Amino acid sequence: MTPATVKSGQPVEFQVSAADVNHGFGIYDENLVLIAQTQAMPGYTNKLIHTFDKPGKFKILCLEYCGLAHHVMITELTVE
Amino acid sequence: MYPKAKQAWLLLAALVILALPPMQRFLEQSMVMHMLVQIPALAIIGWMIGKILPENWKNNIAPWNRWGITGIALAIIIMTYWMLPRVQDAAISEWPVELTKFITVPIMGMALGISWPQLNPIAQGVLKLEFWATFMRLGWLYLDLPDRLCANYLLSDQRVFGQLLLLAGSIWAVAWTLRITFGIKIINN
Amino acid sequence: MKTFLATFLVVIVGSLVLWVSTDEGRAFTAEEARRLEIRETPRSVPDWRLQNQDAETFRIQDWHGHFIVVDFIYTSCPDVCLILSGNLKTLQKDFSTEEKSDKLRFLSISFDPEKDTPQRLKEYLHHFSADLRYWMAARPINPSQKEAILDFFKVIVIPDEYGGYTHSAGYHIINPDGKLVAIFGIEQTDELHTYLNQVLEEKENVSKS
Amino acid sequence: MSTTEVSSKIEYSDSENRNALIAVKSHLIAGLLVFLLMMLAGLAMRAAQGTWLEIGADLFYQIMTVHGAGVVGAAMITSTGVQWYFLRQYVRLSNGVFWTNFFIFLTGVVLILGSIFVGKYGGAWTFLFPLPAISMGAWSAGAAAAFQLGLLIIGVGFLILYLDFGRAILARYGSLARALGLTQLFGKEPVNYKHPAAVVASTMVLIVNFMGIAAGAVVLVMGLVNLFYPEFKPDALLMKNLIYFFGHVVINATIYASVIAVYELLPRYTGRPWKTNKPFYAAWFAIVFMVMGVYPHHLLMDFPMPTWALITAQVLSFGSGLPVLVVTGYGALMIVYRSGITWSTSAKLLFLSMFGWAAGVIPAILDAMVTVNRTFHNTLWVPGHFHFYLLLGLLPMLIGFAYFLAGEGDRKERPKAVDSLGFYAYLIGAFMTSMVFLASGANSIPRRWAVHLPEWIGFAQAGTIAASLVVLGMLLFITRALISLPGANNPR
Repeated sequence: MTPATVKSGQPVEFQVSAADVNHGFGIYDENLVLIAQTQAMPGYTNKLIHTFDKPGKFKILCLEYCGLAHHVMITELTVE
Repeated sequence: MYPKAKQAWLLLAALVILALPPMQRFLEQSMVMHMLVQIPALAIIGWMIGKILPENWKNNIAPWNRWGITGIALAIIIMTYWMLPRVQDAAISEWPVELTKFITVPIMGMALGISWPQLNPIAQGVLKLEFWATFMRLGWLYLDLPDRLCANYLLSDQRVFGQLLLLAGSIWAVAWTLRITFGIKIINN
Repeated sequence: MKTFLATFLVVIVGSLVLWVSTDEGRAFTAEEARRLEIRETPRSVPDWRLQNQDAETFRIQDWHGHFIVVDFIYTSCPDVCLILSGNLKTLQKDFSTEEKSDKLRFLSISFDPEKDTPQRLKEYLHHFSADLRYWMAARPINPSQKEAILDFFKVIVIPDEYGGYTHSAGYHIINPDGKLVAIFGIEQTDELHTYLNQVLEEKENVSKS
Repeated sequence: MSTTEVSSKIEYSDSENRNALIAVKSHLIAGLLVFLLMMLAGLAMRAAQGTWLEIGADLFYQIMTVHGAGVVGAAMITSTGVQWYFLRQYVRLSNGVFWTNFFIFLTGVVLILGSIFVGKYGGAWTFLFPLPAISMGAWSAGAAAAFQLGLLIIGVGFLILYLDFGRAILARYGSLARALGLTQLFGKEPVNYKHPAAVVASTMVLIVNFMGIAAGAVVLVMGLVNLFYPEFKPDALLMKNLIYFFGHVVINATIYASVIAVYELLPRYTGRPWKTNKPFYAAWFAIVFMVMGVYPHHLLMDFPMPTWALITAQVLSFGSGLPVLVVTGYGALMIVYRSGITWSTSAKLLFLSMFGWAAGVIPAILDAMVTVNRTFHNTLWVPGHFHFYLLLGLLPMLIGFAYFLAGEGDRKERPKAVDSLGFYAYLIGAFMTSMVFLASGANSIPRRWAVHLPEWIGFAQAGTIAASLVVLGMLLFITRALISLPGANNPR
């Protein structure tokens, strides 16, 4: 995901798509609370607009079963 | 109603007209005409020939075709065969294959015509749903495939054919639903 | 019992027919069928005379001892041929080392000889910045020969609704013995690349030993 | 067919009845056994998530796949057993067709089991395109094909059975509309209080499942084509729509088929008839469309979906389940109220099912709201809502029917201690299982994760304990069913 850092207080547009199979794109805050999500689907780009109200390290987790590596699809997002 | 002999001549004439080279070329120049006009026409001719077959012929066939299953199996196999894209192509470029088409497709129609009424209603239902699903599947396939299936037809032609199949399938589905839920008859199937 | 027998027979014979007519379930379209057929039974290419971009007569025999990649084109083609020959250009670049390009030749045959004069064929090659030593464009010299060539390769050409043509798009490989040995589709450029690498390597080893 | 027709029961020969009883019992025993095995699979998954059991990710997802497919299959085959048992009393059904479906079903099950445990297919029972084709080497195209072929075969079996239902219903009532009571609802015929509820419910199930199977027949074959012909790439969103339509309809219909047991059995236990009326017909008519229209609430997080479809789905989700639930729940309360009913295990279970169904609606509606769905979609909230429905709504109906068939109602006996133990272990376990799932979902824990983050393990362990209770209860139920079902005579 580029960039891996976004600013808080202003809307961020995530353009979510998938190259292989269906995935889910769930944004979790530092307390592991799900705050926004969309589906990631081959052939489509889902636009998710979210405004982070505070800075911190957020996690992106896969929220659609996508195969044996489903539970290791975790990445980080820094909000400044 | 014409007498049987006259009907037989009419059907034979229809078959010959369809087989005339200019007619052939005209009906085979596009996928839609080929699949939705020529082949159904051949099948219908076969169906009607089946109706006017002499009674003793039918009686001789009957023990080999109880409940209509032999005929239906034959019809399904012929149908599957003519759904192969390469066979469609071959029919256009090789005359023996074309001849096979003019023989087997009417036979398919005949087999269906004779066997369908004898078939168990539940088997009829399963087949009808399968035929319907095949319309939808093929229609979808033709619309979505990036490449041409038949070397003799244009991609745009394939797309139109796909749309027509989906349209026909949809109409069929609506008619069927209306009929089974409310007893409204639009078409007789 | 009779019914059972008859149904059994119909199903068995029918399945057999379907099995055979799809080459054991491997080819459902005419395109797949021609690729499979060539792979299993390579055929010697007849010695046609063609006219190339320099208006010279060219015979496929002239390139005996080389691997030849043949594609079929018409120069006013707006799409598929551009991709076809565009890929040839990439291939030529990839196999440009002297020894390899000496074993590998490209031939673009036009199936629209009325319009495609040598002049236009030359422009076509220039468009792809072709290395003319190894890549030739040519047209059949008369209609009956055009038919013979298309029939041999089982290339089907049909007019489209814009005054152009839709046609079988592929790469036809003729081996150094003058036999048509393989056909790759336009979408199989990676496979074609691997194949060429392999056969050229083999040939090299044979000539060394 | 006079309009004042009194619903008389169909007469069958003794041998037909004997054979039918064996068939129904086979459906029940097979179905309940599969349920038990699937509960064990569920328990294993919860234990793995709670770090109490070591399972590799590949095996976990295979178990997950078999759990999903198995429960849906068991729900279908068992509820069909219930439905057929009662429907055949009002329309003439064929034993042969019923058995045919059963054996086709078993064939499909063998294929599916083979695909999962031999072919290592782990693409979830939803076979969400294009996952079956893209496994990153975990399973072969053949395994994925066997799985989808298995589902397709099962679909054909049920199609055959529903065609027999349709034929029989049409033979007796002329049109499905009349069987659904629409002619009475819209005043074309006087209301007939004896119009059998079993026929109304069966007609609804027949219509929606027919549509579901039709969608399945198309989408499964498209998936198969893609497996062997990858150049064909159908639209992923369209495939998703069809798959969810198929899956949602098929699993939903099981509860509408099983509720027939409530209509038929509560009157026996209370001695009061179940009277059909206009609200009853209206509710069942509405549910035909609702069950088919609500599936897009699975797609609220697919932003390219047309807005109208999502709005329709959301509106229908609020109402879906309610109509039939209200008429059934109200009817059940009225029929039981001051009736001096004997609270046999069967009656208790049937009454519990009303509660489970009613309460199960709440989490379902919550999840179907767009704002909530944003943070609940594909979390454990979703399994929470359907475990509630299935464990506390559907299964009590099925097990209650099994007790009835085992002859409990005939003997008018009080439940044995072991039955009571089973009942309460099951009740508490099922309630806890569902609540732990719901709580996990509310805490953002995603569904279908083989390994849980450290923060989530406590929930999974609580879930494991709950699931063990369910298994204990079910084990007792099954033992009882296996002991007393096979020899039991047809209840009077």
